[in-house]
Amino acid sequence: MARKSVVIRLAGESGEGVISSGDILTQAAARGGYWTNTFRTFPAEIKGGPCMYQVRMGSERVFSHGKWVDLLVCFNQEAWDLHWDSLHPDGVILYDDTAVEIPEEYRDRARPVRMESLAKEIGGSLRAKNMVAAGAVAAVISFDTTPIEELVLRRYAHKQGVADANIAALRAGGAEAADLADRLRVDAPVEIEEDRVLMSGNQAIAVGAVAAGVDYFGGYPITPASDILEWLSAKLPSVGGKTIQCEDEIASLASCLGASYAGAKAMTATSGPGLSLMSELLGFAGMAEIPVVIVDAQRGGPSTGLPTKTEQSDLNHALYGGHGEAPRVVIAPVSVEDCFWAAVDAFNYAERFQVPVILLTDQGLATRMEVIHRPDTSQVERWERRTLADLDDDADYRRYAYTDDHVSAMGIPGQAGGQYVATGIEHDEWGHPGYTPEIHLAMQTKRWEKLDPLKNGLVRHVTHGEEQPADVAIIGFGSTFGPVREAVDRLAAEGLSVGAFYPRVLGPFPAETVAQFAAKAKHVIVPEVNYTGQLARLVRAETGIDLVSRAKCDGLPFTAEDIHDIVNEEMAR
Amino acid sequence: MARKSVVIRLAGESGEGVISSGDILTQAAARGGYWTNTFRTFPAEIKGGPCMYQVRMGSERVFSHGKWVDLLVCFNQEAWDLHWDSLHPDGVILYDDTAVEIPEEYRDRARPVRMESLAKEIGGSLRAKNMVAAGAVAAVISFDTTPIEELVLRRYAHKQGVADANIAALRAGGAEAADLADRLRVDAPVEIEEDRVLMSGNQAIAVGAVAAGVDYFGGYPITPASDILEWLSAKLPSVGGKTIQCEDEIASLASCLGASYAGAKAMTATSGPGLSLMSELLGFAGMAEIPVVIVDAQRGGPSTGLPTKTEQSDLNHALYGGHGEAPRVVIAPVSVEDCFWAAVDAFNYAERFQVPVILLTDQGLATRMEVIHRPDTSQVERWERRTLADLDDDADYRRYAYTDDHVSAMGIPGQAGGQYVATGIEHDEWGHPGYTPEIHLAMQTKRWEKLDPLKNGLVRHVTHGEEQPADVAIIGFGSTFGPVREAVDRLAAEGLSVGAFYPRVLGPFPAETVAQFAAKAKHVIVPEVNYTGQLARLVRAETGIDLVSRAKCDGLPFTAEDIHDIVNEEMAR
Amino acid sequence: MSTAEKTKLSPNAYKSDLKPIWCPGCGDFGVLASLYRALSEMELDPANTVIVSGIGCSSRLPHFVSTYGFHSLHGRPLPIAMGVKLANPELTVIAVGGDGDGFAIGAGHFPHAARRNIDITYLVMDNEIYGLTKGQASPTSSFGQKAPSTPYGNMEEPLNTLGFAIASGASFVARGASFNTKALTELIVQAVEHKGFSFVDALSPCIMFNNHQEEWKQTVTDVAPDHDVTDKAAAFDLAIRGGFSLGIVYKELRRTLDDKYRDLAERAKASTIDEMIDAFSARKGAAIGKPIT
Amino acid sequence: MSTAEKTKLSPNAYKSDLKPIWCPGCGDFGVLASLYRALSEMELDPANTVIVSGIGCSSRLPHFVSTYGFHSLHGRPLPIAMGVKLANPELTVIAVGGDGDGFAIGAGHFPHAARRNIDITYLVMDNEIYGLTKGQASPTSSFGQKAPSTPYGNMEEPLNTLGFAIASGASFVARGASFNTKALTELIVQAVEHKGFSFVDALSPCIMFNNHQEEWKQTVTDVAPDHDVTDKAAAFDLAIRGGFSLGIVYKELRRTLDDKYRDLAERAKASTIDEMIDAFSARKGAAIGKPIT
Ligand SMILES: Cc1ncc(C[n+]2csc(CCOP(=O)(O)OP(=O)(O)O)c2C)c(N)n1
Ligand SMILES: Cc1ncc(C[n+]2csc(CCOP(=O)(O)OP(=O)(O)O)c2C)c(N)n1
Ligand code: SF4
Ligand code: SF4
Ligand SMILES: [Mg+2]
Ligand SMILES: [Mg+2]
Repeated sequence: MARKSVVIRLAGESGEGVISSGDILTQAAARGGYWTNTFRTFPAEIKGGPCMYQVRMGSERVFSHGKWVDLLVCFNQEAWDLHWDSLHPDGVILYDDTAVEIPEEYRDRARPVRMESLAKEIGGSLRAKNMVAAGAVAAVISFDTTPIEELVLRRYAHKQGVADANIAALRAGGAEAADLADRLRVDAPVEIEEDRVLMSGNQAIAVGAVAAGVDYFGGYPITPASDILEWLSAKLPSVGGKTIQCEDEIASLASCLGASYAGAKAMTATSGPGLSLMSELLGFAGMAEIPVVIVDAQRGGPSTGLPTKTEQSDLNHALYGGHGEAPRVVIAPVSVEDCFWAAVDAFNYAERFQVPVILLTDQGLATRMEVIHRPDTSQVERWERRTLADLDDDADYRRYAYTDDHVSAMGIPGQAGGQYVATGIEHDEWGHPGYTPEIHLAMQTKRWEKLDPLKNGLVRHVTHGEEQPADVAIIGFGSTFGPVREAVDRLAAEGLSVGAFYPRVLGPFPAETVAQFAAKAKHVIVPEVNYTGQLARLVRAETGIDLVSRAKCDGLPFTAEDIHDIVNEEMAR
Repeated sequence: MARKSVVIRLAGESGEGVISSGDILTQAAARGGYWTNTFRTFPAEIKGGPCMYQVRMGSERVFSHGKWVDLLVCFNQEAWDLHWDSLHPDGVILYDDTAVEIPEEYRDRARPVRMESLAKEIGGSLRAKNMVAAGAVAAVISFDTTPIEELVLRRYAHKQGVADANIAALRAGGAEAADLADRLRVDAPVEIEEDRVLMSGNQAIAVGAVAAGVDYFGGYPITPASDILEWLSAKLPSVGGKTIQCEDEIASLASCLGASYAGAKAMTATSGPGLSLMSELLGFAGMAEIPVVIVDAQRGGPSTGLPTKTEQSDLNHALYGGHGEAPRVVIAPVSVEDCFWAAVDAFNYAERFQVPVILLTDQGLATRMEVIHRPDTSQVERWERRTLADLDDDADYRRYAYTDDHVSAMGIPGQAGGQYVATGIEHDEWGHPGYTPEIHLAMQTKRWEKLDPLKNGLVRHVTHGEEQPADVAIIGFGSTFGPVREAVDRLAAEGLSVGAFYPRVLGPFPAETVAQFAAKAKHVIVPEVNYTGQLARLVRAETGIDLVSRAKCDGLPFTAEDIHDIVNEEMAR
Repeated sequence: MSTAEKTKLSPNAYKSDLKPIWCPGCGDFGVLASLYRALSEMELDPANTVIVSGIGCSSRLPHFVSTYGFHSLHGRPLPIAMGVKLANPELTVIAVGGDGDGFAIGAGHFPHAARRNIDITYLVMDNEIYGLTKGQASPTSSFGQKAPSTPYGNMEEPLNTLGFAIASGASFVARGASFNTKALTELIVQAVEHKGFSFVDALSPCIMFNNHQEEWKQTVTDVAPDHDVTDKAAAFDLAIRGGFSLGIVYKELRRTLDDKYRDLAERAKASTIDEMIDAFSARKGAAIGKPIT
Repeated sequence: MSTAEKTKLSPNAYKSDLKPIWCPGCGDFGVLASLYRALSEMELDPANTVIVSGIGCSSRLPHFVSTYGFHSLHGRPLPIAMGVKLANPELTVIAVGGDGDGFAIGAGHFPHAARRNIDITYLVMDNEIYGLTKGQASPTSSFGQKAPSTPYGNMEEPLNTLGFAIASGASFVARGASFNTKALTELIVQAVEHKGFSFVDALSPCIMFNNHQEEWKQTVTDVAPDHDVTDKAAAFDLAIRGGFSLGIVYKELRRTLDDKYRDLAERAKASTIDEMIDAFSARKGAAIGKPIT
């Protein structure tokens, strides 16, 4: 009997073809009409060190990468040593027996695949190892290799010889595991007309930024955010935008603020270390009320930390980072698909409220390859900032005028009569330096209260399961939503009254909405991937809810199974 | 009948001698055996703009600068316009009638003083204005001017002429207000043998740092912290230390970390904007476990904000600033005297726990001139860091070895066999890069739990009044303690069961101790000088206490009267 | 709204409604006066002109000018000015600030603005001191100078700002002085009209904490008429020689960063968001082997 | 523990127990080998030697050396190295890192370390690329270079690091190459033995993302024997001429910052904490008029 989804894990030394095999299988699965969800870990070094690529593919949508491995492909001994204990009881193993020793008791479900020799002999080069592996995997899950072959032909369109060799290697790999065919058969995908896309979180954000109308991107490379800079560098010119790699993150954000001041929709993207360096300018943007979008693809911290691992430990800094009290909006998308829409919202909030917006993702979400519904760009709304042109009467123009909604019209260079001085010094309505108690209190109130709509109704928060669960209420943020929603479904099926609430905007915090959601629950559980339980402290400070913090600090994302276990543990208390 | 203390406020245009008059009176009062407490505001510009200097002197100790002005000295019209409403019902006014118009109804308690003309004619120069003013003030409070004259003679030891002119001006000023003599007579100070000192918070920290054994100071000028750098630049060479002004705050902290790594006790001092720039290195220090002391003299924020005003708005950044989760200790001294001891503790905690320590003051405390008991340096303990030399067995030396108290021995360059690599990358016990889940969790646990002694017993927190008040429990931090303790005494005298608790170490937070303190109170009130109520949120997140946040955001410190009113308001609810 | 639409305005018309808060006699008054005249001479439209500064006494300047202004953070005027210019190349962008702002905390941005040759002007009011924070030594303070944080004398050699600018790739490098407003006005005009990154180091005495006014007036000379401003080595040689020579030291014509972006925009073939999303289509699939992220 | 106590050690003795994680063929291996030899040749005591780095492939170097090491943050090796040296002038301090680390994010610290003439050595492994982050252009990448973030070609002129160092006030400026370990070893020895701030720009090809190895091998030349290394203008002239010439380009003897601090310490008359507190005595009082804070 076939299964709805299968979890494949490829492991070996970085540089050996593990990552490319994973990419091939993911792209082929997507092309074949399957849904995918992936997770990878690689060393912080360029060459060497253990790396792993997990592909979960399913005939129905898969929201997490899965915990127990159905098919483990070992490129070297270390791969087995590191991963054997993640194997599902009925899990199958493929390995290169010239490099790997598999214990007796696993032999019956393990098949040697002569990756190296076949790659060299048939594939014509060691680099064809990935093809041999892919072929063997396809056989075991009885996955029709046509999409793979199409992709090969595409890639080597002008190198027929190479293409043929690769395809030969692919088939040879398949032959190796032929007798395991069907062992992990996956349902054929439901034939659908809908055009889906395969994207990472970073890519979805970059594409979403273009949809939102980004004009300027200034950034500095850093793992795992670099490819936002790189993708936009290639694409922005064709929509009239500009991208520049700056000398550091301070210059990156500074240039964005200059660009935004001049009327451009501006964005930068970084990871923790860069966000730390942006602290002073972040406060400036809040004070001078300049729109800007800052993507923080979180990685393991603190400091340089674990550059290629995932963690949700920048929440505090996103909310409170920087001296003094500067307003900002913090958005945490919950999936690759949500990354697209969160990017659109980020620009819209930044422009409407004239405030810096931090888009908080993490390594797992940023690099995860998900098949998602193609974003319908006709649904994208673009909110524009209020400028001098929107004023009926621009006599005695005041850049920081007190208004009903606390938002004032910006003068944009080029607009006659809009001249003002943007400044980080406390200032009056005209932007003139002013330090009286009255001015300071009034301006802080203006800068903070303009964000109130984000607490009340404007934001669609993410929920799954019961709206007001009686047994278990789960509150989380960002990338943990995938596994949590799967766990919620399972727990509900097991008869629990359970629900999850994911504030899509964490700052300003929707305290009342969260309190209502959790009001009836016996257990309120806050899972997050960090050490100090930052979200749990935030929820407690904002709502006073009596909750259980289940923070984990190991650089790995939660799985649905983890969440399921956590809930049962807490219920058992 | 004479009073225990008097509040004198001098106001005018900056550069007119207001500040120097205030300094003279403060120093003379101290010299005369009085206790003092001062507060000043001056413009963020170098020249021009209104400035104010308030001196409170008393025969008994004064812990705050006072709210209602007994004696208002107006150098110009603006001074009157800005300050008349702070005047005590029986307050007296001195003013230069060539520059100031006083309304009819105040005339009976106002005296014109020909500051300018007397300064020129008798003092020999406009600069003598401060002497005329000081003389007039002395007369009204019947303060024997001998100490002032001594100070003048000291200053102009080699310029008899100037000295005589100044003293003449001083006496002329006195003559002007002669008929008001006794109007505000203050009790003569109790004659005591004890040698007291007159210091600002910044000076107390700088002196405390020397007492604690600071070897290296790297800093960058910024208001209101610059004079720590300046004082140490002059003094450190004579105790074998080094001071350097760096190119920015990043270099300042970086150089401190280099110096500390090499075995020096290192410190830097800055204000909000500099602290923001230090975010990334702060996390590095926590990760690499390098001792360092960072002084943050808070000013009005966010951004450049209100550089010469006071605020307590950097608490969040001090506690959470920087990406990831890096341990640090946050100490908030409550008075000038406490600044000395807090500096000593800061170095001791930094060295013992191998962690960055942030010393959180504010503009009010940093610049306030207080007469305090001379710090008894024989009471100063110096804790030294654990190094290779302290190990019985240094074979297989591991810089980041797991130990019972989570503190590992540092190898100090020069120590043979202690070679290791300090790194901000996650690492194993040897300091070798390591990113496994096990290493990350174990090392985060090590880095955070080593601070537990600071939650349990090691720290003497500051309390005043009832230990477990039944009516009103006040929780605050830092500079607000002065006015709060005066208010507590008054409220207690009025029959309330009231007490104040000031955590001297805010990070790690003494949750249990605070919860116990507040356990019985009907009203828990958290006063602080900022907009978002940062301490209130911290206490709620850590203890769940149901409290009232009374944050105020106007760039001015609380007075005892403010606190008294707040308590009554809350009781009335 | 292009700078083409010129408007005739007197120097006074470039004054804002705020009076400078500098100490009477501060050199910055002379620099500001020169700037007013230069703006007027160039007939720049205040609505199409942006003055960006950092933090310091000198950095207060934008508040006193009727153009658009950006009073930013200590050390950051250059990357901000770059962002303004790239976002709208039609604008005339002038960055201003102090020697501490530009060469202490801001030193890291200078070489990059210079080598990128972004078409902006950087006017530094060089008083060889930190004025606003009350007189500490700056990177241009002379060796041995006594100041609050160098009570035993400054132990550091001053940075040669002109040599530094030339080495960094600035395409226009000049020195002016606040007490010579006629010449300074001319230099500012030439700097702003220069296509590329132009740097003007204007001596501007801090009469409060580092008053070199008289000494400087005595010792400054003019750049020798026979100096070849296009010869980089000669320019550097002149820059590192002792003493201050006023005038243009180096000038080079190089394509500006904004020009290069214009070329790129012209070369790039237009595309749409939907075409971009097509590239991710699951059916069509990305090119195999190409790492996906 | 003074560096006087010399110990004879072979180059291998300076290897740590960690194997370099660089790609096979990476230029950094050659630089590391040269460093091992130089340390051995100078008979430096590993316990009295500190190697400080930033972040990057090259900045991993301290982990592979048996001396003390400080693997800091991206761009910060210089101020950290300064702190180490000032805290203990007995130590030999060598800062190392990449071109991006040193001249992009770290550019702001360079001129100050240079003009202060702190007695440390700065060895940059210059591969004209960001290696660790997978091949983006760096400030030394050539104009027009195609890289992930410059898909249409780098639009920026590279920074001339030697010229920049000379202009900044470095007292020893040299160029080496990873593929010429004998010469590089010698340069490192001379740089470390130089009293003052010594800068060595070592060409070190990134074979993964920017492999200029062969091209560089072909084109490098040696500094002409008749070049006067003490002539600053000539040195700058040589630095800005096209092509890479290996060897010492500039050398000057200037008092070092650490020497100046020693002098200061000797001049300063000893005092005690209690004497310092006396100055604040309420009775005796501070000098009048002197602002108290
Ligand atoms: C990040 C930061 N650090 C320090 C300061 C304090 N500060 C303000 S202006 C200044 C230096 C002023 O010198 P300069 O740039 O030469 O300007 P000037 O006042 O001399 O015109 C400093 C250190 C600040 N505002 N921000
Ligand atoms: C603050 C910060 N920004 C960005 C990064 C990401 N990063 C790591 S190394 C590096 C540049 C590496 O280039 P280079 O310094 O030339 O060293 P190489 O790898 O070429 O030897 C960058 C941008 C970081 N670690 N920290
Ligand atoms: S302090 Fe100096 S620079 Fe500042 S305004 Fe006064 S004179 Fe000018
Ligand atoms: S990526 Fe380049 S620089 Fe980094 S190790 Fe590989 S070859 Fe060396
Ligand atoms: Mg200056
Ligand atoms: Mg490099």
